[in-house]
Amino acid sequence: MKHSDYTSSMLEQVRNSVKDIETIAEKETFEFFENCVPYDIVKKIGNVLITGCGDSYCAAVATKPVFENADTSTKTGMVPGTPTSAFRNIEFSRYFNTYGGWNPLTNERNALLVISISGSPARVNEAALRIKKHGGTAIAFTANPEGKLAGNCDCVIPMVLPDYDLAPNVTSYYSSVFSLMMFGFYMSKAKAQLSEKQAQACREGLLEYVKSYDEETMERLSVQCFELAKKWEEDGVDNMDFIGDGPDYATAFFGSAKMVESFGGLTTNDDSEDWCHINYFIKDSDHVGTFVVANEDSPAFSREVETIKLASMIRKHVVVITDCDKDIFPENVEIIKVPKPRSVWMHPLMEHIPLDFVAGYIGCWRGRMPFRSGEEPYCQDGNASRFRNSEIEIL
Amino acid sequence: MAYMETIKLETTFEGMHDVTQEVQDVIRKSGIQEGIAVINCNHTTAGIIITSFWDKRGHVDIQEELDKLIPLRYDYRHDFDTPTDAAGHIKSAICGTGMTLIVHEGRAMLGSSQGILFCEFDGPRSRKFFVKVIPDL
Amino acid sequence: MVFTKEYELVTGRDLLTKITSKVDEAIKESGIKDGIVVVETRYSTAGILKISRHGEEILDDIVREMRRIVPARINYYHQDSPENAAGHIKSALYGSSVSLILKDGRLYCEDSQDLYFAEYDGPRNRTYAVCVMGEKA
Amino acid sequence: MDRKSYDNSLLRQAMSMERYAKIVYDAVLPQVEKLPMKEVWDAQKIFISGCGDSWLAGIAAKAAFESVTKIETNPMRAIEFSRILSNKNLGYSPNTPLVILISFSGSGSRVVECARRCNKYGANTIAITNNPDSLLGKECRYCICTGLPKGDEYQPGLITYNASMITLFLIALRIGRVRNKISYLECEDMQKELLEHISRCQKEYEGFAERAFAIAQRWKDLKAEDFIGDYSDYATAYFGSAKVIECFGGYTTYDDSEDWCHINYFLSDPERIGRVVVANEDTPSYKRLKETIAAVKILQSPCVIISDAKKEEFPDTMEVFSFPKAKYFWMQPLVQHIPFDMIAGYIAEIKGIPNFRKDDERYAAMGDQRSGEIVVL
Repeated sequence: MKHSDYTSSMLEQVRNSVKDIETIAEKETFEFFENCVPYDIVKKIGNVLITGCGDSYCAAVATKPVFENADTSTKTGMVPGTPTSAFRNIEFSRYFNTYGGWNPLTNERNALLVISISGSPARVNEAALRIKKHGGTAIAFTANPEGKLAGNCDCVIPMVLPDYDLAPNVTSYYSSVFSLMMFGFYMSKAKAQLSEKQAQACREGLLEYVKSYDEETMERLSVQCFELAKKWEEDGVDNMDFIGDGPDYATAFFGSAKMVESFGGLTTNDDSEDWCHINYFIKDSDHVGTFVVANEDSPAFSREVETIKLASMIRKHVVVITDCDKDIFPENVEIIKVPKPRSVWMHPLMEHIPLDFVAGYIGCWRGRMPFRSGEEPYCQDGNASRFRNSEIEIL
Repeated sequence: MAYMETIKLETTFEGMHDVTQEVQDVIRKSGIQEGIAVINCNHTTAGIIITSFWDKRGHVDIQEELDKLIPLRYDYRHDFDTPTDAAGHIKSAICGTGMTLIVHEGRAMLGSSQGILFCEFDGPRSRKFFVKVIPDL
Repeated sequence: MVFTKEYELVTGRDLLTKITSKVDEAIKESGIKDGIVVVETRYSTAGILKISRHGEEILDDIVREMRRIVPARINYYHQDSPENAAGHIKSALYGSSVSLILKDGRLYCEDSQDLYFAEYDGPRNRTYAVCVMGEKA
Repeated sequence: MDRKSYDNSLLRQAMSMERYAKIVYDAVLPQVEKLPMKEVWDAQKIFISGCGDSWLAGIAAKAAFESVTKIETNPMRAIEFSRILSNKNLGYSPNTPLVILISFSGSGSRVVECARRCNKYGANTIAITNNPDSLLGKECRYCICTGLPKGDEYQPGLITYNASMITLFLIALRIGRVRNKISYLECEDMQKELLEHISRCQKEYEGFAERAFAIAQRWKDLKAEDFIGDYSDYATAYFGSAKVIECFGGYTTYDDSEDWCHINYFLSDPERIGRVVVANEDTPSYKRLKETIAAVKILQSPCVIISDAKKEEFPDTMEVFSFPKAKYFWMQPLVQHIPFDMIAGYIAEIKGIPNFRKDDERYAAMGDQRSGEIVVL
C-alpha cells in the first residue's frame, strides 16, 4: 500500500493543515482579537503567563518568544516585548508564587492566557480562578465559548476548530499556536511595540510560511515519513528520543506526546545539551529512534550540530528536522528538510508535521484506537475523570 | 535655533563622572554664543551637580557625606528594588537631576575651579543625559 | 558577699523586654540590703538599658532613634547581615551592662526607671546575669 | 539471591551520604558567609543553571529559595540560559540577576558559556564546583568549592547532586538572613536541620536497600520506567530517570501529575511499565498526586511511591517508601531520590551492566565535554 492509501482522522488533520490554518486565519484577524480583548485591557498587561495541559503547554513554550520579542527578531532580542513565562498547568495553579508570595505591586499587571480546547479539565479552570483571585486578568483560548473555562475567565478568544473524528489532536495544536502568535502581535501592536505595518507584516510572514508547505512539500514529507516509519517498524525501534531547544523544545515535546497518544509508544525528550549528559547513555541504541529539531537560525544551532554528530556515532536511527542543507550533518543521519520561514520563531507552527506523519502512520499499522478508547484497562477511566473531575483547589 | 544632544556614559558604582568637557563641546557644536544651556538626566538614582574640581578627593567626600545622611539602609519603605536604589532615589532628589547654565561667548559660564559632575548613586549602569542650548531671542 | 544569678529569655525583633522584676527577684534571693547591683549581657548584639517609666511611647522613640543613629546599612565592613552589623555598634554605643545602687533593700532608681533587655538582632535565645554585691543585713 | 553480592556504586554513595554531607556543609558554610551583603541585596532575580544533575539540583532548590529568600528563582537548562534567554534578563540593574552556575568539574563548555554571557551583560555570578581552579571557577565572580575529597567514588552522580543541593540551600539561607526574611533563630535551626534530616533518613536506608533489592528483581525486565513528580519533586523524579539511564541505559519517561493524565496515561503495555511517583503530604498538589496515583492503579502498573506520608494513604498494591517528615518541607529533595537510586543500582548489578555503557565501545565517542564550541550571545 502507498502512503496515501492510509487514512485516519489524525492523518487527515495533518494533510489538511494548510487549508485549515488558512480558514482559521480568515476569521482570526486583528479586529477579531480586538473584539475579544479590548485595547485598554491588553495595554495594561505587564506580565504574560501562559499555561495549559499537555499539548497546550507545548503551545505556550512554542509561542513565548513572540511575546517576549515584539520585533520577533531572529536572534535573542533587544527590542522590548513583554516578560513572558510558560508554565506547566500544575505548576501555575499550585506553585506559582505559593512559596515566594505574590507581589501586590505587579499583581494587576499579570495576564494569564489559559489554553484548553474543550475548557473542561479541572486544572485549567483552577488556573483561571487563581489568577483572578490574585488580581490578574484571565484570558481563555478555547473552542468552547459556552464552556466552563470561558465562564471562569475575564475575556474569551473563541478559537475556530475544524471538525474531525476523535484522534490525537493536531488541529488543536496549530490553532492554539496560531491564535497565541496572533494575540502576541495584537498585543505588541496595542502597546505600540510594533507599528500597524510591522504587525501586519508579522501576520503575512506567518501565512506565507504556512503556504510554503504546499502540496508538493506535503507530499514529499508524507512519503519520506512513511518510508521512515516503515523502516523503523521493520528495525524494531521501540523507544523514541526527541531533542529540541527553546521554542523547538515545544515541537520535540509535542512530537513525543503524539507518539504516546497515537500508539502508546515509549518516548522521552530533552534539550541538545542535557541530552549529551543523560540520554546519550540509553542502551540498545540500535532500537532507539532519535528526532532532533535543528534550525539554522536557532541560537543553539552550533550545539545541536555537535549533538547530532554524537548521536549519529552511536545510534542508527537519527532524524534531523531542519531548514538547512544536508551537507552540514553527518551522512548517516536522515534529513527531513522543512521550509524555511522568514523568522525562526515561526517554525513551531508547522515543523511538527513530519512528526505527526510518523505518529499517524505507525498508529495505522499498530491498529491502536486513538486514546486507547474501548481498550482495557484504559477505558475504565473512559470519560477522563482523572482530569475532568479532579478536585479544584485555589491557592 | 536651539540645539540638543544626548550624552551617554557608562558609570561605576557610586562613581563621580566629570562631564564638563562634554557639556562645553555640545555648546561649542551648537554654535550659539549667547543664551542658556539646560542639562537634565532622565534617571532617578543619579544626579548632576556643580562642584570644585580643585581637589578631586572632594568628590569622594561628597559621596561619603551623602551616604552618612542617607545611609544604604535596608528598611526603606520603598523596598521593591534594593537599598542602593531606595537611597539613590533620595540622593537624586536632593542633588537634583539637572541644572541651567548661562552661555556667554560660546561657553558655559563656569568658575575656574567649577566643574560639572554626573553622580551615580547606584551603578554600574548605562546612563545618559541631555543638553539643550537655547539662544537669546 | 557576692550573689550571681543568670536568666534566660527569648527576644523579638527590636524588642525591649522589661526585666525589672527579675532583678528584684535576684536581689530578694540574695538577701543583700545595701550594695551594688550589676546587670550584664555577654552578647555583642544586645544590651541592658535603664529607661524612664513615663509611658510606653518612650520605648518606641528609643527604638526609632537608636535605629536612626545606627541604621541597619548594607555597607558596613562587617558583613554578616545589616541588622547584625548595626547591632554590634548599638551594643557598643548603648552599653551592655548597667550598675545600680542598692540601699535599704531597694534600688535607688526604683521609683522612676525600669530595666530592659534590648535586642538588636532578634529574635534569638539570650541570657543575662544579675550580680548583687554587698552586706547582708 | 544474596543482596550483599550485588553491591554497587550508587548504593555505596547512598550509604555514606551523611558523612559527605558533613564534609560539604563544613566546607561551604564559611564560604557562603563571606558573600557580600550589598551584592546579596542587589539580586532581584535568581537563575540557577547547570547541565544534567546540576540543573536538577536547581529545580530541587527552587522551593527553598522562594520560601527562604522571597526572590523569584528560575532554574534553567544551561542551553536555554546561554542561547535562548533574552539578554534583557541579564544585567538590567547593578549585580542583578544573581546567577548560580553548578558544575562538579567546572570545565563543561556550556556552563562556562553561561558565565561568560553573564560577564558580558553584568549579571552577578556564583560558581558551585569542586574545582575552584577550573574555568568556571575563574569566570565567575564568586566561587564556592564543595570541598569533596578528590579521588573518591562519585559516579554516577549522587553525592555530587547532594553537594550541589546543600550548597544551594546554604546560599538561600545566607540570602534570606541578610534580607531579614528569616531570623537568626530560624536560620540557625534550618542549618542544623539540614544535617539532622539527612542523619534521620540515613537510619532508614538499610531497610530501604532490602526492599529496593526485592523491587529490582521484580522490575529488572520491565520495558521502561515512568516518573511523576511536581515542582521541586519533579527534580527527584527526573533524577531517578537519569540514574536509570546512567546505570543500565533503561528506557524512561517523566512528567508532572497533571500532564501525565493527559499523555503518559496512554503508554502501551502499562503492566510492563514501572511507575514512580513522588508525593509529599505537605505539597500543594498532594491531592492531585493522589488522584493521579488512582489513575495509575487503574492501569495496574507496578508502582513505587516516595512520600513522607503514611503507607496507609496509598493503595496497598503499591510499594511505599515512607520518609521521616522534614521540619522544613523544602529539604525533602535532599534524600528522596535515594530509594530509586538504590533500585537502579541493583537492577544494573543484577543485569551485569556497567555504568555509562562502558561495555559498549561506541559510547566512548562522547569524548570530552570540554571540547564543545563556546558561543557567547
